[in-house]
Amino acid sequence: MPGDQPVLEAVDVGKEFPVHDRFGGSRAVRAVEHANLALYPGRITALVGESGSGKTTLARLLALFHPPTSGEIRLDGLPVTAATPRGEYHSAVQLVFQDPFAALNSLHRARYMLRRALQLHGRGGSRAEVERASLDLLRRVNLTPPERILDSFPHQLSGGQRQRLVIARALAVQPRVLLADEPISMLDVSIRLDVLNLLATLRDEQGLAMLYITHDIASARYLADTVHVMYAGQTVEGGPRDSVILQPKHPYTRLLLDSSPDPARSMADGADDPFAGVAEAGEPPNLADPPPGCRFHPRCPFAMDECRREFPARTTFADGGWAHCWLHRKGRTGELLADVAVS
Amino acid sequence: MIGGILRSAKVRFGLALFGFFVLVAVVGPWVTGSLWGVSATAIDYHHLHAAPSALHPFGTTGTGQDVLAQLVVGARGSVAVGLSSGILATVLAALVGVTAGFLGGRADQVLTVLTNLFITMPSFAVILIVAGYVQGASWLVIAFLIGIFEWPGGARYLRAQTLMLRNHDSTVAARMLGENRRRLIVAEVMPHLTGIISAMFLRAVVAGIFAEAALDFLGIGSADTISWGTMISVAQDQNAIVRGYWWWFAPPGLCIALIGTATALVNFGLDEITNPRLRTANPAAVRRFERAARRRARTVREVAA
Amino acid sequence: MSTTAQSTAPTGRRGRTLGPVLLDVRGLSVDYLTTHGPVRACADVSLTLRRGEILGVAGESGSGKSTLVTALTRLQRPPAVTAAGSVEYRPVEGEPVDLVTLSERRLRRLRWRDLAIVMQSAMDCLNPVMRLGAQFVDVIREHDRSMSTRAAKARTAELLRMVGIPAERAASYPHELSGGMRQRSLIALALACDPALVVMDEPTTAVDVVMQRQILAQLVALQQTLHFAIVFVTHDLSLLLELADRIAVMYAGRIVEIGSAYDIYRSPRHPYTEGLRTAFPPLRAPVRRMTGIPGAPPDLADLPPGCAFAPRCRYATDDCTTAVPALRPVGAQHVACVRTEEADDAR
Amino acid sequence: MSEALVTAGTAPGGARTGGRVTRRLVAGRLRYLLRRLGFYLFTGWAAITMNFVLPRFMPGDPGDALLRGMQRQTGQVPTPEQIAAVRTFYGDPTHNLLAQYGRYWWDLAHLRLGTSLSQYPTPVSHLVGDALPWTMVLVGATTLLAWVLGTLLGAYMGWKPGNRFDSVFAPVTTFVHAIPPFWLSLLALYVFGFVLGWFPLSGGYDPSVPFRLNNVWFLLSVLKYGALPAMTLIFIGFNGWLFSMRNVMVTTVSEDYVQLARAKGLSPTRVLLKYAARNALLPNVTGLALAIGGVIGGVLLTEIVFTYPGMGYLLFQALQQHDFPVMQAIFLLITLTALAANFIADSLYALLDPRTKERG
Repeated sequence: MPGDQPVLEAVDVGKEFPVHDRFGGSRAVRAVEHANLALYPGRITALVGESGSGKTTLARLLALFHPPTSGEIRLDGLPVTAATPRGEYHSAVQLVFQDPFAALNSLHRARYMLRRALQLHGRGGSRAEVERASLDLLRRVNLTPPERILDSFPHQLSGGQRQRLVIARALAVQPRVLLADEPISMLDVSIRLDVLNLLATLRDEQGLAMLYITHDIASARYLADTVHVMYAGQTVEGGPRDSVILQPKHPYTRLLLDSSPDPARSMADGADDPFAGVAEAGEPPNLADPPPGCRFHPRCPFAMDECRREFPARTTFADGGWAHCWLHRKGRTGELLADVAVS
Repeated sequence: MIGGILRSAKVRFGLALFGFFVLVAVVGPWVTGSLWGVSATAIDYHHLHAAPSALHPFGTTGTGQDVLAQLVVGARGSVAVGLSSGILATVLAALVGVTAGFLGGRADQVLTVLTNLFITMPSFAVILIVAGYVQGASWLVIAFLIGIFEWPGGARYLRAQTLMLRNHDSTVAARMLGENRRRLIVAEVMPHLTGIISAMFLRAVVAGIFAEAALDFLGIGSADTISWGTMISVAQDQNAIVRGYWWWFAPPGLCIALIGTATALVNFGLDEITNPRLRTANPAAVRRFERAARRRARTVREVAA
Repeated sequence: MSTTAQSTAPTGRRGRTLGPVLLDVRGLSVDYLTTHGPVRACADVSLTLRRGEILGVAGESGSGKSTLVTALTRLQRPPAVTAAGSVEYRPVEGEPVDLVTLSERRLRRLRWRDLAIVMQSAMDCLNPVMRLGAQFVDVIREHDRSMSTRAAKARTAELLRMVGIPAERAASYPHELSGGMRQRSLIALALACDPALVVMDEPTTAVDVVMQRQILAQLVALQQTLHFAIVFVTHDLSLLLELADRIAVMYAGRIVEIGSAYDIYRSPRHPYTEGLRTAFPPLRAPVRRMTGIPGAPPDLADLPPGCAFAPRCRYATDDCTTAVPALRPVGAQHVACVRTEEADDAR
Repeated sequence: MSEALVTAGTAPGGARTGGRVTRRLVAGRLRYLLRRLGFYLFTGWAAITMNFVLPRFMPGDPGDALLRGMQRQTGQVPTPEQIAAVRTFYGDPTHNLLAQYGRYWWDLAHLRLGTSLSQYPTPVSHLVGDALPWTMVLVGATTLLAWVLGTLLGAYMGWKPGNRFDSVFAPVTTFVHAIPPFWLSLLALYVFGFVLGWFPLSGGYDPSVPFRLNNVWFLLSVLKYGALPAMTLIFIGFNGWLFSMRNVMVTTVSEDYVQLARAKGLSPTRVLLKYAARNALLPNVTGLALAIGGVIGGVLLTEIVFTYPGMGYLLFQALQQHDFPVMQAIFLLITLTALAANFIADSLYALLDPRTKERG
């Protein structure tokens, strides 16, 4: 039941943090800049980027942990301000944390966590009702046997079980938006897929709008409908997943794809050595002193003068994708896509 | 968690020792006074500065008072000052530290400067000078003075811990669920701090006992009450050392050392529980294994030769 | 053990000819001596490594892969102890030696000149109060006393340039370097004494995929010219499939399957390997619904009887719980599963 | 292209070129030290002011009580100078508080610490000047020795935690650590001074020898009289250093860079000293600075036990005889040296640790 109106939106959001060094000095770090994102019911949007790209900051802005420095966040099309009641907002938007070991208070049983979540959002009722609702939540995230899980402390659960419990607790609120911040990166490889499948089920069956934050572009493609790519605090590209991943329209997305492990590519008959021809491509910038204009230009093989001066406006493509890149403004789209076709 | 702590032999032993002294302080004077009929102040003119004997198991003081009775009554004096100063210091530390850590911002800045101010001041010298002005103060005043200078280290530590807990994912998650500030502190943050605070309290009690003894020794404690400190002080004043009355000054010091060790043991045990690196290590098993390995290697060499 | 027989065709990827056997590990077991008795983190591991070969070790947390690394290099600290087995190292000249029983002094002479190591967290591996260059000179001169400090400094500059770090960075403290540079400098450091074997424990998990690819490309290029062998440990099987000549898959402290990267990719024989193979969604191939492996990795202190994977295995039968299956040849690789043939039929 | 990338490529939180890093670092440290200095100046001001305020807010008029006490003791009416000296410190109800405060600072600035009441009319500065060298030499030397011994042994114990040596010493250290130092001193005096008779029971030198620094016999007597207090102090201090060094060392030894140093095949001594101990040392170095600063305040009680003619004993006498000017002078001295030591410790920390890890 995907809808057409975004539930939650970030419109040209920026965020600066003061960073203190050990000796009491402080500088502003521009963690996020020109960030745009829209989450629709029944759709998963992936936000892909390296560590330090600002993707977690963006999620935390959306979770209202801190206010954005510029731009605005809209819930159901209405801007969220300091006056917006937090309780109301958080009954619509919940966050799933990266580290399921840290996200659960080790001194509480699962029963307590679910009960509090239910009670705080008006789903309390009698003890039996709460118990029934809690068991139901656990079943929805495939935590079995729910009766035993309810009595467990976090340390008695495995990593995957804990992450399911975190998801169950978020669901207790009956949110419409779920922000999942690298929900599988701390889990063992063999159980990651099942957590992703759970998220997909929640999208399909309950029409949740979901943000899936990850550094693993392959998992983004597996789970998400839409993929956004973030680099050094700026959202540089977005669109339907196959548009972004099979036909990247930003040089950074291309670099990311070329760098990601892809056994299918290297195991194909007559394939080149996957490590042949990998060029030095530098490192992401220091966000306390980022390069002007497009922040990717120092690493970009196509960089031109414009890139150093100004952040490019969005170019939208026929396949529904968009990118912030001067190549498209300058009619050089062909150069980028030609290269992709070769690899 | 509590059960886990008690599983450590060190903690159990330390707590038992500590509990023993508190018990002595509470019921001891009554036992010696009413049951044995030995008074800490009564003077036995027939046995001045007598060495330990059946009549006076720990001997008598230079003025013929029973050392054991004094020790038991002194326990009450020392433990009373230790406990009250410990409670004061711990409450202050928790109030200042947790408040600063949880509220942050301006309140945190002010409280942090205050804490640092108290940390940098040489507390014992300050206690000394203040106690000097109010010489002959009651034990409660002494306890107050000690407690008021004993909190800042704990406050600093609790502030750091609270800050960490406040920003911990689990607290953030609870806040996102809509828990209010009071409940965040009481149900999410404080339960994690109970271990630290109890260890801190034990340390503060012992620090109080130490400080009280030292003040007594300098002659600025409360003159009218008997404590382990006054016992040592009086013994020193009356040249117990050069007259060889070891039974007079040795036991009270030993008591202080024992209660200090008890606290150290509890803290050790707590460390081992909170620090997994220390917990899983089994030094004895490792040593056994290494011995066996050396033996094996020797045999291998011998066989080869 | 017949693992040696399996690597008779000594050609690796990228058209490299592999040399003679360099390392022969037999029945290696590592215990953690805890207060509740010993916990076996690494059980009966046998493998061989040829000169110039890249052996990948894949496994999840608690699979014993990191323990294996420290045991191979004898860097484990109490309460971890090598309880059984041998690690035979065959130098170019001289007799083979067993690294497990070698005297501390003789082992020290082998270290870094013959076997070097790159550890996981680059930030923590460099001494924070020593300049980068000094940490190179330190080890270069330790193993070659005849070298002057000046020559050692020149060698340091050469090593740093080799991994793409400007030589003047030798004067920096570790905290002044970026994450990528620190990781590269650790690789350069590992190559300082031209070792025959470099053991790498998740050397790129702390850096991003772009940096990872660049570092690995550099590593592969260096290996082409310097011909050292690599034991590369990671949880990322898809990375190993691209990098390694052979791959050993570990589960609950044991090797459950070992074979060439190609065979592991094309026809994984152990149900666990098979599960791992399909646990990584494809980057470009059409997306289809995939499933992970049910359950969670076991607690090493409380292993299920028989095959540790049995409780999560969809092919498991009663046979699986009776005994720990031994590693035996199946197809082109070695597999520790009692019923691989039947499993093949089921597929 | 790749060259341009190398210079531009920096890590988040890193910096571009060495020169800029260094400059920012130096500026950062300077700013940090200035801020710390400001804080200690403030604390110093607070302590000195407290010293001024306290007696003035005590119930009653302690200055008046004191003067009457002096009159009783000496049988003479205090001279105007004496009254002025007392009033400087204890306040004069007839004077403006602010003017008094100014006067108080003026006197302090000229090191006019007043006159001792118990040894009238010796200026307090003379008494302090006589006692200070004894304390500085005895405690300074023992602190250093204890530090060296404790740190070395602690480093060794932490190098292989859990070995036989460590498992025997650690509990012993715990127990010694829990003993009140003054009581340990008493015990030492009893055993080695009284029972065994190896050392004199009190004093800092042989009173039968002329007090002259160029007299060998005098110096020898100083050594003889100082030996027992010194050894006691070393024993007490040594345990503390050993304890802290061992504990830091235990965590440092399991750091990856120490592991890597072992893997590099460096000799164990080199790994121990250059990699492990060098990193574990920092807390003990700054601790030493604090201890040197706390020399006067730290071992008052031990001096009293041994009737050693240093600051501790001077304070003890002042306390017994209610000699407030002396008490206050010593209090100020203790406070100011402690503050200075804190500042030195902070500076050492900023100087010795090259790391400037940023925190968000």
